[in-house]
Amino acid sequence: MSDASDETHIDEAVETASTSQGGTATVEPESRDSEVERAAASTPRTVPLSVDNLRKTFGGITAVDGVSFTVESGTVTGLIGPNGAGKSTTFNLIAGALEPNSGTVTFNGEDITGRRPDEIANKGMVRTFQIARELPEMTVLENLMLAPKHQLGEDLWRSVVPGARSTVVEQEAELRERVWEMLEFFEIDHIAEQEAGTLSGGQRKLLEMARALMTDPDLLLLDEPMAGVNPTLEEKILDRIHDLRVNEGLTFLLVEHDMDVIMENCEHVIVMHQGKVLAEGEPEAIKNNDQVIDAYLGEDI
Amino acid sequence: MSDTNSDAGADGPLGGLFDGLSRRSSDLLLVFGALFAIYALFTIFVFGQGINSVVSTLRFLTFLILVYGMLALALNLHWGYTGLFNIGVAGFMAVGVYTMAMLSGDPAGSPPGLGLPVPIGIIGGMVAAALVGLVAALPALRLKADYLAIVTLGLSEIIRLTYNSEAFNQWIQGATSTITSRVGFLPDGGAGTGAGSGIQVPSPAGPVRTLFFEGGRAGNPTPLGDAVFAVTDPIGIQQNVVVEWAYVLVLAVVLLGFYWLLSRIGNSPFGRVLKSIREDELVASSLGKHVEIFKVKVFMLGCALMGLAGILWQGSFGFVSPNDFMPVVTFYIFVAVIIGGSGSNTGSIIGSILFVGLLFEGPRRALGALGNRVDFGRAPNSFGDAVAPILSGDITPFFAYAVANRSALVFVLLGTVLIIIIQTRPDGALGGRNEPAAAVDLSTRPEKQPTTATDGGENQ
Amino acid sequence: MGVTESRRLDRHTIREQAPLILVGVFGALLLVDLLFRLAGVEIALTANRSFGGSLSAQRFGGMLWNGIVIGLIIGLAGIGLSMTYSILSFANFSHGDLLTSGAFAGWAASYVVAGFGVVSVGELLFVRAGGGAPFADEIGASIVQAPLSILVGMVVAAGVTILLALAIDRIVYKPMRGRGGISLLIASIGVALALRYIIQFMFGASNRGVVDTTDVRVDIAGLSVNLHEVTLVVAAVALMLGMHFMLQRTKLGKAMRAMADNQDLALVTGIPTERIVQATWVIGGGLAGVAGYLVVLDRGTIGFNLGWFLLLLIFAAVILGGIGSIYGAIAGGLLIGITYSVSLVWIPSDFNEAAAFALMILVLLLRPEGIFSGVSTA
Amino acid sequence: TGNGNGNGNGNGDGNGDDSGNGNGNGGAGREVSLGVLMPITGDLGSLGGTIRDGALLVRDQLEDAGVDYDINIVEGDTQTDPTAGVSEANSMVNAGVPAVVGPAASNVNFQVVENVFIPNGVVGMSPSSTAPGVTDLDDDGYIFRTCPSDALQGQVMGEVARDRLEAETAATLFLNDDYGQALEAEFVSAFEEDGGTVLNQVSFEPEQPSYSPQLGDALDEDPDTLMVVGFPQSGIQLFRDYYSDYDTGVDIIVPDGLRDSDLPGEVGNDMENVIGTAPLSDGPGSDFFNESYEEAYDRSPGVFNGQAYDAAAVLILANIAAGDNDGTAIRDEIRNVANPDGEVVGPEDLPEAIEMVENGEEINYQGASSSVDFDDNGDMIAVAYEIFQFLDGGIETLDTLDFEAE
Amino acid sequence: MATEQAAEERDADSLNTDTELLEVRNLDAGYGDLQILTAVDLDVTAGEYVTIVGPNGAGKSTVMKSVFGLTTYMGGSVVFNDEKIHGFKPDEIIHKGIGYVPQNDNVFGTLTVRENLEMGAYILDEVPEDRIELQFDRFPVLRERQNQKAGTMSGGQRQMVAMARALMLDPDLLLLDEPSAGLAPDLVQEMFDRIDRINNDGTAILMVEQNAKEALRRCDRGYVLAQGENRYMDTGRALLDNEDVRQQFLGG
Ligand SMILES: Nc1ncnc2c1ncn2[C@@H]1O[C@H](COP(=O)(O)OP(=O)(O)OP(=O)(O)O)[C@@H](O)[C@H]1O
Ligand SMILES: Nc1ncnc2c1ncn2[C@@H]1O[C@H](COP(=O)(O)OP(=O)(O)OP(=O)(O)O)[C@@H](O)[C@H]1O
Ligand SMILES: [Mg+2]
Ligand SMILES: [Mg+2]
Repeated sequence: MSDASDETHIDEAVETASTSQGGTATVEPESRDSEVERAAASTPRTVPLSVDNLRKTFGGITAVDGVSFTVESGTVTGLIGPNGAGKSTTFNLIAGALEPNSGTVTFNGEDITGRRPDEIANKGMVRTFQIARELPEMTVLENLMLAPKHQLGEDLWRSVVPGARSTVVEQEAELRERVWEMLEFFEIDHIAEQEAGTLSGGQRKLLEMARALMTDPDLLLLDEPMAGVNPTLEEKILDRIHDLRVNEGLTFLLVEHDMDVIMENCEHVIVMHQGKVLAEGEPEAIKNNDQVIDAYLGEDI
Repeated sequence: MSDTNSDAGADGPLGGLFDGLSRRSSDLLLVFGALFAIYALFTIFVFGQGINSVVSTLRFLTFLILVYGMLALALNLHWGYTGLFNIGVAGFMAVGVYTMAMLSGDPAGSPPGLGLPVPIGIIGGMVAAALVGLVAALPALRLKADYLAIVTLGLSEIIRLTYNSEAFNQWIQGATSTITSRVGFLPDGGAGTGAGSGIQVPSPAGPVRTLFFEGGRAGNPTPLGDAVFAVTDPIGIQQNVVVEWAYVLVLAVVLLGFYWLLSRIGNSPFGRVLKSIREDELVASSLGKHVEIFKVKVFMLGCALMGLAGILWQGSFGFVSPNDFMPVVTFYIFVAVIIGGSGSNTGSIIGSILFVGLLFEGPRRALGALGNRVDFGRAPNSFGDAVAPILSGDITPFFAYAVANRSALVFVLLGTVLIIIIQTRPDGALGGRNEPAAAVDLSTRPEKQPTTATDGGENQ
Repeated sequence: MGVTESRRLDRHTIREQAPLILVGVFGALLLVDLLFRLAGVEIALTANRSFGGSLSAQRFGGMLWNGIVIGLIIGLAGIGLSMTYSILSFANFSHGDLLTSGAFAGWAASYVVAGFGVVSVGELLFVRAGGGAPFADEIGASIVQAPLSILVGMVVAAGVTILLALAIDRIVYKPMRGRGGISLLIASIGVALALRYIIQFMFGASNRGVVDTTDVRVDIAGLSVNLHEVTLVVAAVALMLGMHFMLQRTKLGKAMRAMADNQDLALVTGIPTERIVQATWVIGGGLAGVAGYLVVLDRGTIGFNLGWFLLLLIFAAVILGGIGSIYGAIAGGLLIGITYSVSLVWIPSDFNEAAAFALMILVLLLRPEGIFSGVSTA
Repeated sequence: TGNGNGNGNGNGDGNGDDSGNGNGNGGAGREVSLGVLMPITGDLGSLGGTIRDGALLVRDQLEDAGVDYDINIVEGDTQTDPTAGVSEANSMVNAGVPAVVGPAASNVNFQVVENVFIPNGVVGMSPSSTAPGVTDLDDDGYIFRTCPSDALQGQVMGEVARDRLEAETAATLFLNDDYGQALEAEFVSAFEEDGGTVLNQVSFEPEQPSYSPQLGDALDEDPDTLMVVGFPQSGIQLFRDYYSDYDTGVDIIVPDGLRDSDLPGEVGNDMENVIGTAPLSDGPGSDFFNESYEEAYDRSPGVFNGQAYDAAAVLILANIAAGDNDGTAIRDEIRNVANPDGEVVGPEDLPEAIEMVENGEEINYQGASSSVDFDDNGDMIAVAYEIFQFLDGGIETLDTLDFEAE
Repeated sequence: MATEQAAEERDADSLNTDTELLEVRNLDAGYGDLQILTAVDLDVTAGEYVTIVGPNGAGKSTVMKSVFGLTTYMGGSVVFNDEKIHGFKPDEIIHKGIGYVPQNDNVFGTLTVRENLEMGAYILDEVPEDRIELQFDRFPVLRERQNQKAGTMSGGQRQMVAMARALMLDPDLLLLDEPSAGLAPDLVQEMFDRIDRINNDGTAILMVEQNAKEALRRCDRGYVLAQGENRYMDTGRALLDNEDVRQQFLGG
């Protein structure tokens, strides 16, 4: 296929990226040598997110049927499967938008099953939506300003009482700096003052990710961030993801139907089918797994 | 529509108060422009009836504008900012006023009150309205907009019917008296609601009155009263009108307070979360905002303000009855918010001016003025008798009938103008302005070179 | 959105069991209490509280029947409201005044038919505007004296209200198609005010008796029945059944459901959406008109704000049943009507309306989308 | 309309004494200002209009007679609603009106009087607010009425129920406002004092879609008689529901509020089981008044129309006597023009009465509804009641009762 | 593969067929006051398979909607079967023989599959049982599930329902907006195969796709749209081979 060369090229990039990341996380803690760091490092790669035997039914439909998997820190883990396999529902269960009928979700060693979305977000796990959910009548700036956690001014009294408000104003000014940086980073600063509802599909996707990043997450759940995004833009987004993974140690769980993206960017792939985990493993192995081919990929790829 | 603050440079120590100076001054211009236009219109209606009529008409107009303004601001917090479709405003007002009346009412009155000082009554009324808001909010906030609307409307009717009920009156009187008989400083009789007869409210305008008259009764002015009347009497302005203007000025100050408070809330991270809840709750909560807490806070705060506005409005007549809290009151407030443009505090005030001036009082006065100036003779008894002569070319009976029945036509006009406004200016008088929710001017960019695409060529 | 709602539903399934059980227990207690009362058993609990009591079966039967009659009217009116609500996506606050319009138009027609020759057409046309003689019994507008006039009245009530609804749609709502539900809702408040007070302007403000009740109460098989109530029940049930068949069996019904489901898609699919909107107004207006006519037939009096006073109860019924469901509207109407009437067994009559609203709120807390939500009907 | 408790019209001893302030009664030709505050819309709309017309008749007659004063009547509509009434009264005060005929309904009257008239020193004279509580208002003497207190009517109704209808048990169905509550309370205490038993007491709201629930509650225990207090607007519906749900077996007793000759026609029933009481309007000037009213308005006067005429007449006379549009001065002149000692005048010779007042002569106005003598509380000293029945689609007076304050 | 061969053959055909079906000339259109399209030209001949590609926000969906009478017309012309159709309403345009499958939200979720199809033939007086059968033959899974609520079907099945509904009136031209978006890889292939078959049955196709490579591979002709304007037009193959197009729009 004509894309072969690209594939190898990106694969290499991923390889390098993941080794360097692996280095940071497991082998040498580099110059940081506090007790805690060392203790953390001695366990090989932490597992921030683990999902155990999740089940979710809607009326008669069992959308998620006993799903278990783990996500290792500093990786991009792919979650794939046919339409209706239960991927988005799994996301919703993890992020607290839905409550499972049974099963547990553990994040950073804590059982977060059935917690509210905001509690989970505040613990450092933030999600994006399959269909971008911008806040349409707020400007792009407002959209981003909203995101940071624990803002002082979210307390009513601080926002109102004359003396206290100056601390709020100060913090707002700081946040504003970060927001503009983020906008520049995602190259949407030229539309900063536009209402988000007027953005094009791709810009919405970018806004969605930028907003999630403004919360300073440890783990990002990305639901089809590339769907409907034109190929040129898609590459840029992937670059960002690796940037953040390598430089800031973020972990990603990624749902995507574009097999090229999955194969080229994930270290680990989980395949769901009819609400269950069908297979799990390295991209290469998944690609050649007969069951997966049968259920999902089809012969022709 | 980003008519965001054009003026930068305002995050100084007084930030928030003076940011967007030019916007603020243009707002001020708008508000006073609208106000004076309405004043001029109404002066025409009563022109020729002497200065007292003019001053008194303008007072009534201003009074209505101010109380509607307060309520519109409070509702705007619920609906404009947070998207909580509360159409039970009348009910929350009722709770405020009734609680205040029961706390501060005369223990010897019928129904009896607890005789506490008026300020305590006012605070109690606000707290009670907030608590009823809380009780309503906890379950109701789970509902979708339309359902929440009907639930709040139903609740406001339940509140009204409860205050109207003799059974409740007796029950609450009994219940409160068992409590108060054990508390030394409270009168033993408890407090009642007066059921369908309504209840006396110690008017919040009373203290203003006592500034001018000893004991609040006309005829024996205080020194201040004397001084003021010395000026106004010769011009021909009734003393009562002067005193009522003084109360209107107090209301104006309260309205400014509302505006200040709500603008601060609007221009803050708190307000930003409210806006995001309005836009998409799930997004807000996925970004770590505890949506329900915010909703409950806002619901309670808004209800407290509605309670206060109710006290200052209905309470100032010295009396309320359950009939004063029919759902139509809520609709009027909604109309004020909408024609001003929901989501904007300035819009709420302008909306109140336009609503009171053009919709609520305007048609009534215009038709009244017409009726006063032209004599159409005795009005026919029925529409049939009014229309029949038209066939033979005589339209005077019809006009006479129309003027005699103008109270109906006023509402027809109100409805029609409302339809026209909503058809032609769906986003309100200010055209859907968006007041940015932040404590600082967001468009101020940090000192950096404007990015040109760094790594990937221009996007798309 | 779908996600939020179902999450809400879901997360509360378990916690909802408790309130559900509580409500169930409370309902059962009321039922037992009712049976005790009917049996005349009273068990003293405390000094002034007791369980059971006495209630004659006749009185209870009367309450129930009254509730059903009110409920059918509310349900009938509710169908139209529910349809415009789901198909045009806004809460129409002028629906009550469509009822009033139908009532006046219909009774004007009935009067002209029944009273022709008795007094001048002008007087008949405005249904005794301004009060005074001739009174209803002179004109003889009743199912006994002039059954034809009642039939004509019903048809005219439907017809005029339909024309009115279509005209209002053309003038007010059509230029606003595609606007949000709130804009339309506010416009409908404007329509409500204008309509109600035009009616007042034309027909006067006074409440007056218009139905001749001479001999309408007859004994049938030992039961004393009011023929006007029978007329009402027959008409309402027939119309409801007609609606059911029309919406289930015809293409129009399906197209309406499609519109309610997704307007944009309906447009793209080639469904003539404007015609469906008109059909909606025809049905909604027609039912409202007939309901208004029947309200007057039942109550005997007519006044310009009759519909407005019923509107909240109609809304409660529609919401209770689940917006967009005609069965929901009917069931909601009956529930509201019966609660309104039968709740008097337990509470003083100044609270019966409040009880109806409270029931609505209670049901919504347990089923936030109404009883029949998700059950597709039309 | 209604005054209930304290059978307060004690003292009949003429307080008409000190009269002679013979003030100069400033220039003829000046404006005499009077407010007429009535329910033109709302529950009492149909009654209020006719009552207002009674008051306006005074002005029209005086103008026709060409008196020297510009009688300026400011009209207002209370919408049968206290809040609207207060707001309307306020505009009157703001317009400088010193005295007002009205308001009609007691619930409105209380609020208007308490919140507007008394604090502003404006004289209020209601032709129809019969609530007993009006007697005891702390009013600095500003508040009067030309109708009797319901404290009396309640007794009359109780007596009629016990003696004429020979009822052992009664149920009540009353409007949930000042008028209904107070009159019902008076009736209940009178009925029970006479040895009767009151079963269910049920209140109702105006303008309800149906009164079947309330009727069911009230009649649940088969009372011998049912007392109904209300106004025609709701009464039409209430009685329709009654006749549609029940046989005409129960005697019903109603007060003045439901004395409306159109009622049987509106209800579509003869209502012959309904008996009623109402303050009688048969003062010395009643014939003259009835004639002029019919002539002016093409209909015969209804309840409280005569009382309104008298109130307007007294207030105009007192205004002229006071010589100024000043509430306090008018208050002080009212008994001088209305109570005994002085030349007896009546509706037929009002213009002359005005001249006499102008000349500082003592007069005693005897009105259309009664002799119009005020006691210390501003209530009527002597009143009469009629007992009426609906018959043949109209109203027939069965009996009259005179009460003279003891 | 067979389909590719067929496509190549058709390439040859289509470039010299003159039976213009759809002819868009100089079209300006947008939403309200906002203009999106500027002087767009576009042709589809009878039985042809045409694809539009381009970046997000280029105006691709807007073109489709404009043909179907769903945008604000601002100038130019849309001619279908020698008849001007700009300014027509969607239900009139359906009468002329155009079917449209929107990008998302394209089934009536609360109606059954069969009712969805019936709605597709609303403008006919009778429910055309034979045409429903024809769709069931095309999409057998729909026959099995004809009484299921469309809202409970999976993403791929919904696309089939939507497409079958648009085919109920046997249109001469079918507009498809991103039929493969969000579909799993195997369904993507299946979907493209189906479109080929529909096209082989004689229906002309105008399609928007983000899966540009696959779409261009299969179609007769392609348009590249950017910022509301035409950029390139050629056979699908040629566009795929065009270096500029690859660089700018197909992600290298
Ligand atoms: N709110 C809901 N109510 C009922 N059924 C639902 C709901 N949400 C999801 N489902 C069903 O659950 C199943 C799994 O859906 P989910 O959205 O998780 O699939 P997915 O793997 O994300 O598919 P896709 O790739 O198409 O996004 C589907 O059959 C869907 O119809
Ligand atoms: N209803 C609308 N109102 C206003 N602007 C709109 C509307 N729909 C689309 N737009 C704007 O029109 C432009 C073109 O949109 P269009 O949907 O045609 O893009 P597209 O090429 O289909 O993109 P995508 O690949 O993301 O689907 C975009 O800038 C978009 O913001
Ligand atoms: Mg998904
Ligand atoms: Mg598109």
